[in-house]
Amino acid sequence: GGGDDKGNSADGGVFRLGITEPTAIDPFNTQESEGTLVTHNLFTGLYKVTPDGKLIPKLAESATTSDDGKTWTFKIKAGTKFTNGEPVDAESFVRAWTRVADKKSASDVAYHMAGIEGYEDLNSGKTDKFAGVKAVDAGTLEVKLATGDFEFDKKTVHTAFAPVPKAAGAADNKAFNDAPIGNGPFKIEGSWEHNKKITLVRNDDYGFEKAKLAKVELTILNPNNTATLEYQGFQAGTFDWARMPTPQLSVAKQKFEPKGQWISADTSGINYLVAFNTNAPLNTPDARKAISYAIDREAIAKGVFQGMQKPASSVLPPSFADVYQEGVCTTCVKQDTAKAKELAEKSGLKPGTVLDFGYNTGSGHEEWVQAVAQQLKDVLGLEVKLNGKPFKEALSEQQDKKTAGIWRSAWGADYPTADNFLFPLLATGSINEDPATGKAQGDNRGRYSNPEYDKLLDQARATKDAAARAALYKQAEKLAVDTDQALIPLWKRTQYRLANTAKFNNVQMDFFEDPNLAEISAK
Amino acid sequence: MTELTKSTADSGTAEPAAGAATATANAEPAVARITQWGEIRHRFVANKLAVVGLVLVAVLFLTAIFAPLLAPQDPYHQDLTNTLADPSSAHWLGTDALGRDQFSRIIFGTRIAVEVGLASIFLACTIGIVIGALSGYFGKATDSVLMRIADVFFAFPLIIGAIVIIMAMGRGVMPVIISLAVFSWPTVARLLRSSILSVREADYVHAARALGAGTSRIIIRHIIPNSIAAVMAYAAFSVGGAIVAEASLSFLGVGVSPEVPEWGNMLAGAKDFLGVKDYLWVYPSIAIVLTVLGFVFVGDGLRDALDPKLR
Amino acid sequence: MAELSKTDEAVDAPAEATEEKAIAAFEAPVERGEPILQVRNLVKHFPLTKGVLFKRQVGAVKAVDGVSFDLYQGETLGIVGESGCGKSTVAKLLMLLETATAGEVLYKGQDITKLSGRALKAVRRNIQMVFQDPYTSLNPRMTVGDIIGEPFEIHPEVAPKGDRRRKVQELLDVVGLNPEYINRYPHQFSGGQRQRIGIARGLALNPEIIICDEPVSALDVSVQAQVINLMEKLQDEFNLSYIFIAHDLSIVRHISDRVGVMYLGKMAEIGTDAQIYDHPTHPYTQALLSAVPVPDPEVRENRERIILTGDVPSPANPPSGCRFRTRCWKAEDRCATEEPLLAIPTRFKGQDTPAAHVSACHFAEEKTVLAV
Amino acid sequence: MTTSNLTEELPAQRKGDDETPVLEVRDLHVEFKTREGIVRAVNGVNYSVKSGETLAVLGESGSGKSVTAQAIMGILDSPPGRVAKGEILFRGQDILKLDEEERRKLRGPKMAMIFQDALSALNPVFSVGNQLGEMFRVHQGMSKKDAKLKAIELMDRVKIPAAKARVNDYPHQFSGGMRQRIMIAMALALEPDLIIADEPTTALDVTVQAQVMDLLAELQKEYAMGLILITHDLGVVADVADKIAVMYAGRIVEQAPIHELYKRPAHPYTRGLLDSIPRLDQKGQELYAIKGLPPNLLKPPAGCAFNPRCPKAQDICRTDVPALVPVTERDGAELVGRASACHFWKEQIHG
Amino acid sequence: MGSYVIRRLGQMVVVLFGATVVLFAALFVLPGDPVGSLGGDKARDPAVVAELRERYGLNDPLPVQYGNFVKNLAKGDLGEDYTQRRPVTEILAPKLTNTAKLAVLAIVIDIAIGLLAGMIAALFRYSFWDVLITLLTTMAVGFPSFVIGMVLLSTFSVKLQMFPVIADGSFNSMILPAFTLAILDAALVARLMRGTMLEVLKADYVKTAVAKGLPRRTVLFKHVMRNSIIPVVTYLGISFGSLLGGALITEAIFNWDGIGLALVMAIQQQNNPIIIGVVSFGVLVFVVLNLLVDLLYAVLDPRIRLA
Ligand SMILES: Nc1ncnc2c1ncn2[C@@H]1O[C@H](COP(=O)(O)OP(=O)(O)OP(=O)(O)O)[C@@H](O)[C@H]1O
Ligand SMILES: Nc1ncnc2c1ncn2[C@@H]1O[C@H](COP(=O)(O)OP(=O)(O)OP(=O)(O)O)[C@@H](O)[C@H]1O
Ligand SMILES: [Mg+2]
Ligand SMILES: [Mg+2]
Repeated sequence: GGGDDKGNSADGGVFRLGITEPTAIDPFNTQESEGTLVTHNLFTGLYKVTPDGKLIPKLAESATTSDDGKTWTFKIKAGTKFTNGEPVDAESFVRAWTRVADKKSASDVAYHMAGIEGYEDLNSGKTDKFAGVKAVDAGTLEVKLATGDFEFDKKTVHTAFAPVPKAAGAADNKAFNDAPIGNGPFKIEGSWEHNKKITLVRNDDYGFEKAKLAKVELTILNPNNTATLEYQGFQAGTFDWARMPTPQLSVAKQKFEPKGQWISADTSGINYLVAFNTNAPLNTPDARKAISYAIDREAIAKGVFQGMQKPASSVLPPSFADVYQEGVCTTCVKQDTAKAKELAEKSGLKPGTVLDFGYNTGSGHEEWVQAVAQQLKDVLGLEVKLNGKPFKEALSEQQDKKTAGIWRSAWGADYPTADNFLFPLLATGSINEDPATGKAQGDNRGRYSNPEYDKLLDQARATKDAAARAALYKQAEKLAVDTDQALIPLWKRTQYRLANTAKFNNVQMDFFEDPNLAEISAK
Repeated sequence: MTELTKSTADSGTAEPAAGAATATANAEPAVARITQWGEIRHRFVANKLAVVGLVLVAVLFLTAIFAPLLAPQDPYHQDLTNTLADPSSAHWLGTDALGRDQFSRIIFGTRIAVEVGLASIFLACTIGIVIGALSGYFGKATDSVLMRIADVFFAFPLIIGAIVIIMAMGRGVMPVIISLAVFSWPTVARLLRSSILSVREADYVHAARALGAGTSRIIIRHIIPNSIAAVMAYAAFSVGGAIVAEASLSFLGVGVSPEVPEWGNMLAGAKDFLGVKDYLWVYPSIAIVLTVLGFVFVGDGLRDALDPKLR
Repeated sequence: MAELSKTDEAVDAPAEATEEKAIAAFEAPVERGEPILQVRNLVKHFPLTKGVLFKRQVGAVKAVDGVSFDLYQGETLGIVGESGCGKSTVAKLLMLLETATAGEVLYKGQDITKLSGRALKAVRRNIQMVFQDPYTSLNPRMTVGDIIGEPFEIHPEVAPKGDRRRKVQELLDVVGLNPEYINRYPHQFSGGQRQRIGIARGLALNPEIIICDEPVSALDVSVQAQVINLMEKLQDEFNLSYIFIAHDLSIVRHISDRVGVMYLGKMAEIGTDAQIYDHPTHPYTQALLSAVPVPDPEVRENRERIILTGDVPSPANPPSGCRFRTRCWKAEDRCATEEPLLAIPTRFKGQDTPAAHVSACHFAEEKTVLAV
Repeated sequence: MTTSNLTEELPAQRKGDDETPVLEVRDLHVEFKTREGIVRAVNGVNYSVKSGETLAVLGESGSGKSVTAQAIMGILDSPPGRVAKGEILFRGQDILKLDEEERRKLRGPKMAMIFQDALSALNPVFSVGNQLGEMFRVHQGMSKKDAKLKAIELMDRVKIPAAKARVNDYPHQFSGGMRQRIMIAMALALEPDLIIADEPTTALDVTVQAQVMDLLAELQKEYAMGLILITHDLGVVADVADKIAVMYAGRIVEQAPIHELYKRPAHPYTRGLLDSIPRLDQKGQELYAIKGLPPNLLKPPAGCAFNPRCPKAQDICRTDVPALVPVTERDGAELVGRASACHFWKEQIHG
Repeated sequence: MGSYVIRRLGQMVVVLFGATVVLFAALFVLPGDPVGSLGGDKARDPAVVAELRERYGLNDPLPVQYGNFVKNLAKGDLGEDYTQRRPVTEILAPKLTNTAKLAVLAIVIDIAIGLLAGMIAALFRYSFWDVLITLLTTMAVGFPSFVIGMVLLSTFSVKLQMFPVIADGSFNSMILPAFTLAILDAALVARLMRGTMLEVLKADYVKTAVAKGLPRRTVLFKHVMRNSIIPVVTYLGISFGSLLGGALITEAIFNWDGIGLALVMAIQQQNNPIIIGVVSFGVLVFVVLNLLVDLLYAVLDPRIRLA
């Protein structure tokens, strides 16, 4: 434990927290917040992102973009090393990205590189070279994209874009999977003790401002009730950082806010309802609007979430300040039963209509889902059929062509771009229907498809000027979420954490909702 | 209650008569008729815990039947302006996270409990009795095959097997009932089989065969009635177990749909309120415990009452 | 009663015809004094098996190994012998509760060992059984009425439905129980009363033969006499034939017209009660009789007792030759090699002495042991 | 330490003084508390045994024979049973007044018991050698090895063939007669002064029964022990007993030396018992049967417990409990050792 | 006896075969593609899905998949799981140890508490202690294990802080979960023990033992104990199944990293190799345990001849 690290030195201290077992901590397949926390601290890529989505250059000393947005040239900072002594150079990026996109890796995060030229060939196993990524020299990385993208630099904050040393080998190198050798502020002590713990220690040879903490102990917790355990652990003094079960939030806030141990932030994500656009009864914008109007977000936020969730009226999160439009979804702003009924009538959403309402079980959605269902029943007289499914089944059902009604869903940003919401959730290209099974393989499961919207996105992507681009994105969002009501925003992604500020300074929640380990220092 | 006390008194007076009958039957012929059921009832009623159990079970049944009359509110009615309200005169047991009246939900919860508990055990007993009887009476290859099949199901831990089935069938009351039954029948079958094995060689069975009785008659009239006692007691006892298992499934998120007023659901919803809103899990727990205790007591009482050796 | 030769009347007719004939034969009356049951070389081996998946037989318990005797209409044949010698197995074979390994049981001349179905049911009307233990032979969950009435349910032709209750009450009366007890359960009766219920059940179908397997062994001395008296009374009333199995030699003597002594699956000696008790010729019978404790202290001082040494050998592995030789004081080499036949010993053949009855001993001789 | 202080206080003689009985039971009452009420299983039993003497206790099932024996041995099922009243004098000392540990030390070295069903009386899960040797290990502190040798010796003593080979066998591997002999061996192990045999041969075949009774009688003579033989078989009694006590419904109804009783019973119950034995001269006749059923000890009949079944019962029998009184000849001459608990013993014995 | 063991092993194979076939069939009909998505809300790249389906042979028909499973099983290989892509044996090994630790402690508690309570209740029949124990054991049967677990956790760990909230594998952190797991069986063992002991106490051989002048403790701990324990041993063998089922809930409540928990997760994620691994293992252990129990039974009770 960290009990004996009371020394007042700024360097040192052990920070303890609980996580669930990550899928992977090797950048080739790091995906969820747990793995991201570890990988981000083991590896440093081109940029780092601030909690509000700003880029801070790390290995990228500079970046230049061609006018068509297709060619990106990054100057790599010289002289930094992996912890095994290998230099970090352009080649280590080429190596890493190829490793991710390779077919044999079957990486779940490879698709983030889908815009890079040669991805298809590499990912389908036609070649083992990544045509679009080139180390011009040790300090220069050149990336060619298939279509123009002026925000490609922002994407590289994803762990998949981290450099790896030669020692990494292929993606199935178990030794590296469990004990990655990185270039980050921390290095792993020993290797990943599955389901038990991961210990990080300070990388004293870090090429940037060194971490202050001597050690970070990540206890791996039972995924079934991590939040409860973290919270209990924090209260018992076992953890210095904790999430909380939603039901306990208000009590926890009362208890810890006065102590200054309460952290809250609206982060880069959205909770919404997928509405199946192509199937009755929600195949008209009016029907979808009726649903949206019928929901009293405020009441649920207050009653069910004890005020700990905030209603959302847009898809893009407030943390993306340049594109955020509060109230862009007019139906979301306030419950309006009259309008709801009127629109329902107009769209043939008669009382008694059966509305399937799906959600995935075991993730704490049971409660509010029932509240929404009740409101739809009360306001529109719909016969709402709650359909709780374990995750895999839920997903498979959502993907099905015949599925109708609404599903609970949420989206968290991978990187701070509007495109990261607007394309996957709403673009026609993101339906990606499997011709054989008719399943929507992309994330646009509501199968919203509006050529006008797609055009707006294309335009935005091809716009070099950031402000103009933001305007186009805003326009697209308004079209999909307001005019067409392709999906139904519910609440913002608001996150709460407890941090042991009695022992540590400068504890914050980062863009990925994790503690900013590299900046924390012991008191 | 008056009923019960009365019957206690009744059999209380009947008993010495029975004793006298055994002893001096030849002397005085006019003795009150004492049936076997009377005897069993007497032994059962004399067992205080069993009576307590019976009362609990009776209360449960009545509550289930008259739930709409007893519940002060609609168990589905949400009041988002009054969520997580502590117990008060308006809501005796408080409200849950959706502002639903907990008391009403607990009352309605008896229905699922009764339904699942009885139906699953009934089903399990039916399968178990048929298979156990066949296995025990015919022995040999029939026995081996049936018992290996029983072993397969017996070797699956109940909850695990149930989860797999529910996954395949979807959530709902029926899948829960079926999955509980599918993994409980082997116990019944084994129980019945072993008592049949001992009864099968009893002299009275030989006697019946000597009279020319056929197989079905022997099984139905002689073997089953004499070996079913253990099964009945086990069944009563297991109804409690099934209710707990069903609640466990809901607790694990694979039981009946969460809006359904059901105790396991209530507990699952309440477990995160541990230490904050304890009444949310305390009351459903009490409901489960009392129900299970009721059936356990009844089962125990039945076992003792049906066993003429135990006095 | 001369040599017991195997009857050659073994029927080879088609099964169907045999059955019909059999049933017809069972209806025919038999005069008092004629054999109603002839047992010929009856054998029952219980296989001893062993094996992993496929059972193979590694031996057999030779529970009954070639037993022959006759039972005459209206008589009581007593069978005595030590525990495990096969008495109950014989009873079960006669009752067709076990299938014989070999041998025949001729009921009115018809072999009944291979019967099944309707014919078997028909025989069962005529041969009934009273069990040893009155506590286990009555279904505890049936009323006395149901127990005694069950035969009528199985053989509805015997008594029309409406008549049954009356019949049951009659039977209760016959065995000396209060007919009002019809609704009671067995546990509400004493052992002696229960045994009467068992007898009533046996009587229900008006059988000709009742096989009693130790019917009074479980009863107290003071009750035993009541049951024995009842049985004798019923015999006179209904012209019954009894096979009376017991180990209490004095009871057997009291009730039996003839007595058979069994040892280890075989019949050692058969004769009238006087022949067996007063003129036993088989050493085993002699030992048995001398071992019986006599309830008269005067006699005990001046009687010779033959105390056998050793235990009864296992029927799974019986001694060669004469089975009794391992405990017999007279045994010679011949006994180990040659199996003595159950026949009138040569030395008594043709003599008009009570000792001239069948006895399976090479060295049969009279020896006065004390009568019971 | 195996000898208790008690043993030293007790008169050390065995064969000597024939007048002090080894055991004397005085007015013993035992009752069982059951749900139906109090069962008075033993209602004032008196008897005594001297060294080398055999007392047969006779009586039908449930008359309290075993319970009396259990009370003497201190192995009553309690609860529900308890000795309500009375004394049990072992060599003059009331053992009911001893504490449990002192009493325990009497069991085995001083008094032992043989049970009816040896199969259930031997622990099925321990070898017979172990169970026999236990006597020596516990009471004499013998080593395991020595105890086993002793066990073999004992088994030889009771004529179990190949004792050495069979000492490690389990009870179920022996035949009934052998088991009973092992029980006898166990009882005799420490050469006690008194043996109580509760129906030792009822479960055995006649030929084996004779073997076992012979052995028991022989050993009893040899060690000059007092033997209480409980049975309901009049035949067995006639063979071995010196005197008889007949019990009915928890009481001794008649006591007599063996010859006397068979000749001239002084109680109608004894008479009935003797008459219900089939006799040669009675063949073809109806047996005498005591009518009716044994009494219910929960509600014993008023007066003489035998009155509902007694052919000679008078009014007094239904009201007054007859005391056990000495029986005399017609002329009043004392009949040594005889007593009867019948109001009409005179009529009974003298016709 | 050797042949008995062989026959039992044969039966074991049959049962294991039956159980895995049933399980395979059940998993096969489950809706949803086991490699169709990750844990989050995002869909997997179709290319990845195709690659994984190919890799895990999920396109093969059921009998082929089962055949492969059996083939690999013979080599002690349970395949790779679908999320972390690590060998199932490697993932499950430490979890198995953890569950085993818990189960062993639970059984120790079962036996200790159960036997003791049962003995006291039987010896002092109808006394205050008997009534108390009867009441407590019945209550224990009536309390669902999750309720017990939650109460214990909130009382002893959260409020009183006597035990760690987060199980760290230490003995201290095993106590509460093991106790939760054990309580039901302990109660049943106690009831069983009480019943058999009452019967044994009435047995003639106990009377014999007393009549032999054996000290009370010898009578109790030698003669009575050995005979009473036999049904308890059988029960413990059978109860293993419920122990595993109970572990599922207990592990979830106490964050005990065992196979029960792994199973719950695997079922949610349709991580079939793990499900099959855990269930096969559970069935195997169950059958082996019952065989051992039967053998032990024969050791404890010489009357039993195994054939
Ligand atoms: N079903 C069976 N399987 C194997 N052996 C059997 C079976 N039934 C009886 N035996 C054996 O056959 C022999 C004869 O048994 P049977 O019951 O006929 O003896 P019995 O003379 O009636 O003895 P008892 O006087 O004890 O009733 C015994 O050794 C017995 O163990
Ligand atoms: N544990 C007990 N609880 C209640 N009643 C008992 C108990 N033990 C014995 N009795 C009663 O005490 C009476 C005398 O029993 P006991 O065993 O002494 O009879 P017995 O003369 O030995 O009979 P048997 O010849 O059948 O052995 C019986 O009526 C019996 O019901
Ligand atoms: Mg027999
Ligand atoms: Mg007795």
